[in-house]
Amino acid sequence: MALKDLSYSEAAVLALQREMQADPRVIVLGEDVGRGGIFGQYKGLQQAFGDERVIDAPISEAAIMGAGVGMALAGLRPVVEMRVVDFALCGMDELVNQAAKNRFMFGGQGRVPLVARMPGGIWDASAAQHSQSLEAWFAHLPGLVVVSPSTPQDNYGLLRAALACGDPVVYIEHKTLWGLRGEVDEDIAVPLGKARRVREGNALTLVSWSRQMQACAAACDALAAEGIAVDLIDLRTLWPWDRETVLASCARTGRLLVVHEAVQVAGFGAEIAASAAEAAGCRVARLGAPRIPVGYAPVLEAQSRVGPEAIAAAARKLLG
Amino acid sequence: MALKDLSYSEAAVLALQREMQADPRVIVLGEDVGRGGIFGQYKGLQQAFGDERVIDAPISEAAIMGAGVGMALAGLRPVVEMRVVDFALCGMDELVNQAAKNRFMFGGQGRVPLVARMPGGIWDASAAQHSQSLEAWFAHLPGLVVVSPSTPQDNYGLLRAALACGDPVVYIEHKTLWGLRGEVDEDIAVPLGKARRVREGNALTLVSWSRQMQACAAACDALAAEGIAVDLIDLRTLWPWDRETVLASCARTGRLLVVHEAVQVAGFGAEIAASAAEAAGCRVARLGAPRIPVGYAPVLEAQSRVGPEAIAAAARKLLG
Amino acid sequence: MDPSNSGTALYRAMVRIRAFENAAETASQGGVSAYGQQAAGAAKVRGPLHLSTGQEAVPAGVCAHLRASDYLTSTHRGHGHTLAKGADLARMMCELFGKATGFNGGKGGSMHIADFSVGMLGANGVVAAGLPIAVGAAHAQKLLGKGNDITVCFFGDGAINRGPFLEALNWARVYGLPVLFVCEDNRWSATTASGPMTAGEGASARAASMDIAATQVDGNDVFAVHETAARLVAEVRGGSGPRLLHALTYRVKGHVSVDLAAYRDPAELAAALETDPIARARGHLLAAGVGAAALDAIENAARDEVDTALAIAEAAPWPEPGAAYTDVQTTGAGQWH
Amino acid sequence: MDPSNSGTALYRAMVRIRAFENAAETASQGGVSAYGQQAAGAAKVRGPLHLSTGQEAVPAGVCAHLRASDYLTSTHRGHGHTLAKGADLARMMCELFGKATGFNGGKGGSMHIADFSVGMLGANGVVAAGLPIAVGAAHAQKLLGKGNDITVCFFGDGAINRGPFLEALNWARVYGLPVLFVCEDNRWSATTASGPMTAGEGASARAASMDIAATQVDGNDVFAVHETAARLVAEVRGGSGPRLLHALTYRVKGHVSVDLAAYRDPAELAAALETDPIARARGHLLAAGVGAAALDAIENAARDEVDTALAIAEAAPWPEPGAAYTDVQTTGAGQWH
Ligand SMILES: Cc1ncc(C[n+]2csc(CCOP(=O)(O)OP(=O)(O)O)c2C)c(N)n1
Ligand SMILES: Cc1ncc(C[n+]2csc(CCOP(=O)(O)OP(=O)(O)O)c2C)c(N)n1
Ligand SMILES: [Mg+2]
Ligand SMILES: [Mg+2]
Repeated sequence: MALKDLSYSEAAVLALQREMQADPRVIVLGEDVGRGGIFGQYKGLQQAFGDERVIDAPISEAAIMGAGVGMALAGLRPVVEMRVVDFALCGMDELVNQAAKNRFMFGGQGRVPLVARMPGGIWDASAAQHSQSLEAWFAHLPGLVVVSPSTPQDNYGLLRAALACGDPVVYIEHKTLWGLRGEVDEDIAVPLGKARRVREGNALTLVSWSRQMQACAAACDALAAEGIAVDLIDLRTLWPWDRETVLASCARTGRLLVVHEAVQVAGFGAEIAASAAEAAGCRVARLGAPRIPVGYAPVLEAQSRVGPEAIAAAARKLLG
Repeated sequence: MALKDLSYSEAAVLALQREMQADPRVIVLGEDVGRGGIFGQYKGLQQAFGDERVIDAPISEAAIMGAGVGMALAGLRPVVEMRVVDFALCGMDELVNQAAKNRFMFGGQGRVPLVARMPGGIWDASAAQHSQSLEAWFAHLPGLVVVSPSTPQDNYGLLRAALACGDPVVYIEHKTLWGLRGEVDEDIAVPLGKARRVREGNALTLVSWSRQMQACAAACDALAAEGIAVDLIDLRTLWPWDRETVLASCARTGRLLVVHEAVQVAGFGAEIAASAAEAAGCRVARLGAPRIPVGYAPVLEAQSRVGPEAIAAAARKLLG
Repeated sequence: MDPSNSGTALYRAMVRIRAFENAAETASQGGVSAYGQQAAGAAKVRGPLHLSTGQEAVPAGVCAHLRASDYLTSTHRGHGHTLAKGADLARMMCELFGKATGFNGGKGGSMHIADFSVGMLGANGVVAAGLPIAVGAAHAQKLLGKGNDITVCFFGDGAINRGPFLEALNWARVYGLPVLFVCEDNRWSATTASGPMTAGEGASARAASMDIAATQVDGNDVFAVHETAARLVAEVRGGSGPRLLHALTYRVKGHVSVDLAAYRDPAELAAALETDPIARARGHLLAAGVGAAALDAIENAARDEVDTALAIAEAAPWPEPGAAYTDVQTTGAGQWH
Repeated sequence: MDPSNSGTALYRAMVRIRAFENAAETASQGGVSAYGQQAAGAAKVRGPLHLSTGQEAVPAGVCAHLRASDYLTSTHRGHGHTLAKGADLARMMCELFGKATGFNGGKGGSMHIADFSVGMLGANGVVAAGLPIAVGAAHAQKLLGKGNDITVCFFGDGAINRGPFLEALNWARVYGLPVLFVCEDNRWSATTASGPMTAGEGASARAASMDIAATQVDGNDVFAVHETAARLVAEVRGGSGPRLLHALTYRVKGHVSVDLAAYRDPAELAAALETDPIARARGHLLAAGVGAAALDAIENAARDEVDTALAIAEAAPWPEPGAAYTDVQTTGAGQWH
């Protein structure tokens, strides 16, 4: 096994290198990818694979996504770069009405094996138009797979799995995790749809994903100091989500807290909480951002952040 | 009081007439509105108010929505016609990043009083790209009001309220309710954010909206025959939704069933169910479409419909 | 051209489209609620049905130069494109009937008619949505070194006012892709005349501004379309990069089959009917010495083929309910709630 | 023009923009994670900061012809537009610092800088998003019969490859709206050269194809911009309908303040610096007999104004946390979960 210490972005680059070496059909298209992408998530790939496979695109999100669909139908496996999820809104018809529905709508005549990378979440001090978390939208849409990795290892493994799965995948990295370092084992395959238990505990089931896992871990430390052992689960894939793991944990703990960075109202936490309440009949609580746009000033932006204290408090409330 | 027997579409036309007569700032823009709109929901308005106030637009959803934002900022109160919610996907940046965020992002310097009409739901035999229900998306977005009327009276009252409220409103009429007739009292004001109790009962709280209210009423008949009295609530406004009325009913019945036409996964029913489970700790269940695209053939389309039998069955399960 | 061979072939192509759509039109009455009509529900062909009646010369003339390995993207008005690209007429009718034996297994209907096996990548319910998909397919053809296959992208005059039109044409030119854009300029966008909604000279001028050579042609003269398309297709196959064919035609029927188009000046329609592409082609062919009997035989054969298709579609089985759960996606299949 | 008055006014307008952005640039180092940089967090100006250094002549020359009742829509690179339209420099700096006294109360920052009170409807974080908003504002001006007010819409050369560019220009022409489109062609789109990504001759050619008269101008010659804009603004005010000004300039700095632009040929930058609009204007004015002292005084005044603004912004209070819950929406305010 080959262990490497990599950043979240380096792990993604490595995953793309492996897939592009193994499969000539895998290509990349998007703005600025030739310079490695603004977050370095394509660093060196155009130099290594040429500008026909790592394609610099005009500022044309609709055409980037739509061309990705056409390329996929014609036998390629495009990685479609949207820069941030906020700009993917400029290619929504192409993603929702075309990529997601093509296979079904045409009765299985075609396939759209495409990975649309659209980093999400609060990008420090970037305000309302660059800070959204929209994973719940994509989980709501038949035809799409939704992935949201929280570590370099998962970003490596899940990006490879996404490219291999053959479905259109909305791949949501976090705008501020790029520098996060960690050990990456190239030989570990991370399956789609399987959550990861990060901590074991019987007091409470805590489910989260992406950057929010860090705040949850910190909250677990605080709770552990109080003798509260939390079952912390990183969902990793939001669709299909790992009902089995989550509901089994809920059955054990009888209490579920779902935490995400997205606005709480109609966020994906509602789906998990409602499912647990329906299936396990356990007590549920959610913690997400208030239904407000993300502001620029640090004090305003902080209102949209879900921190360890708030998480621990919500856990105590659920236990009390 | 002036009682009229009107169709759902005629009620909307009447509401627009009233508002346009009362306020010269109210205008309409969209494709084919000059011929009354393809559903007759603008019938006669261009003839009455001229083509400068009822504006025929090119097939340019991004510009229609974006121009609506600019018009609103400059002092008009545009009714923005998207034809169907499925095509509103072509103007998502303009709705989500511009209309919804403008007021906050610029610190309250501007207002975007705009009503974006985007009929939703299954339009018989129109398949995957013309049959979506996306209200949960818009409820997730700070800045937006989301309305979904189920009767002519509510379409009249809520459309007027939407035009008066001064916020950007996503106004989702149902693609197959246009012909529905009913009594309309022009003097009844229907407030945003207030649900309507359609039937009284203590066995179960049943919450729904839009066309699905009809299936729910039919299910209530079946259940009533079994001696099960249902508290049936028409949410009418999805954001802000009437927590008070719904949670009070849940506290009384101890059981909540939410039914909607949208895909169940990450649908707005999850928000209501999760809220009730959190607040009232009552037993909850949801019933929505399976996570599949809507097919064309009647037998396939039927798989995405939530009918009275399924609703009654879900109610019995929740009670048993 | 020598009208006696390919001339009759073009005639046949148009006549089959006309016959197919006439039958579909009849079967679709009461099939959708819109334009003041309430769906009866009993219609065999349901949902919005967009007819290309009067525009048959464009797909017939263009697709005569295509092979199965060439791709084609279509619009909501795609029956003609699909037939001309070589799809089986009976299976198309089955799809319009929503039967399991249709090309999409009943999942798509008219607005999503397609036959990927002959390179027809599908009609589309979203105006202009086919353009970015077409340039992507052409991009793949170039990268995969697919001989000299090309992609043909049909779209309407109203579609040029949607952003993806610009993004796709720019894309095609920037990467020098083998794509032929074909604007079917029928002068209408649903119930709205396209002219007043369109700045400048339309598709040709906009293409030229993006350095894509555009050629206008009388879209109701199948021989002119055939001849012009021959040159453009040859150029695109030869590696010229994108070209645009701007075909001037007219939408004879309403926007959808239940639309009576009462908003239209009858004189405009009457004038257009004078230039019906099938009648004109028939005149040309007769003048060129083709016997009336031969042409009548073509028309009768088309009618017979359509009647047979109707019978096949009528007799064909409905999809299994379970088909609603197939071809959604592979990952997570089975998790529907 | 008589350089002694409005000439120095234009010079002053450019110098103030340069001084403001130099200060903001310094205050922004370590303010954002991207382009290989990690945010330190300590920066006074945080988030992406897009500088218009070297492009000052365009807003200065164009906005000299505008009044507060004219509207302006901007881009992500909007400091120059905002200052030139008449916004208070200190309140702008407060907004960049995220303070309560900023134009947006700290809710927007640089990417959303705006002063609606002088008709500046805002910078925008989404490329090309300002174009449809601009035509809507101009549409309202026309419908509301707002005297002969106009809307000026700034956008970059990269923005012309987004669909809304086409949709907005078509819209403006179709309804004959009083809008002046101004393309700031600085030859770059973030880290990508715009040329190879753009088919045809760019903004001017595309505007012409939609029947919108376009004029190219040396965007680094403030007097040329001023003179050309004078004519175009007069035409638009006079009811000519839309016009487009294509200003050729150059982005001297990186895409954002932390972008070192190492991907760029240094010779290209060096050549561009030769044509710095401020240095050129200074030369013109000296040649025209304006005293060096007068120009120095303008520069010193600008630096002083910026230093004062920095002090004001530094001393200004942060927004109350509760401000995060104001101006979201009226209906349902208070229901945050
Ligand atoms: C994005 C989008 N907007 C609106 C519609 C509704 N619609 C369907 S066809 C049509 C007219 C299209 O006109 P054109 O492109 O000229 O094609 P034609 O119908 O004339 O063949 C419209 C507005 C749609 N399907 N998609
Ligand atoms: C829709 C969208 N796509 C991508 C981006 C990221 N982005 C910000 S500025 C920019 C370059 C814009 O180039 P141009 O329009 O020429 O303006 P300039 O930066 O040169 O002033 C890009 C790609 C964005 N903000 N919005
Ligand atoms: Mg047309
Ligand atoms: Mg530029």
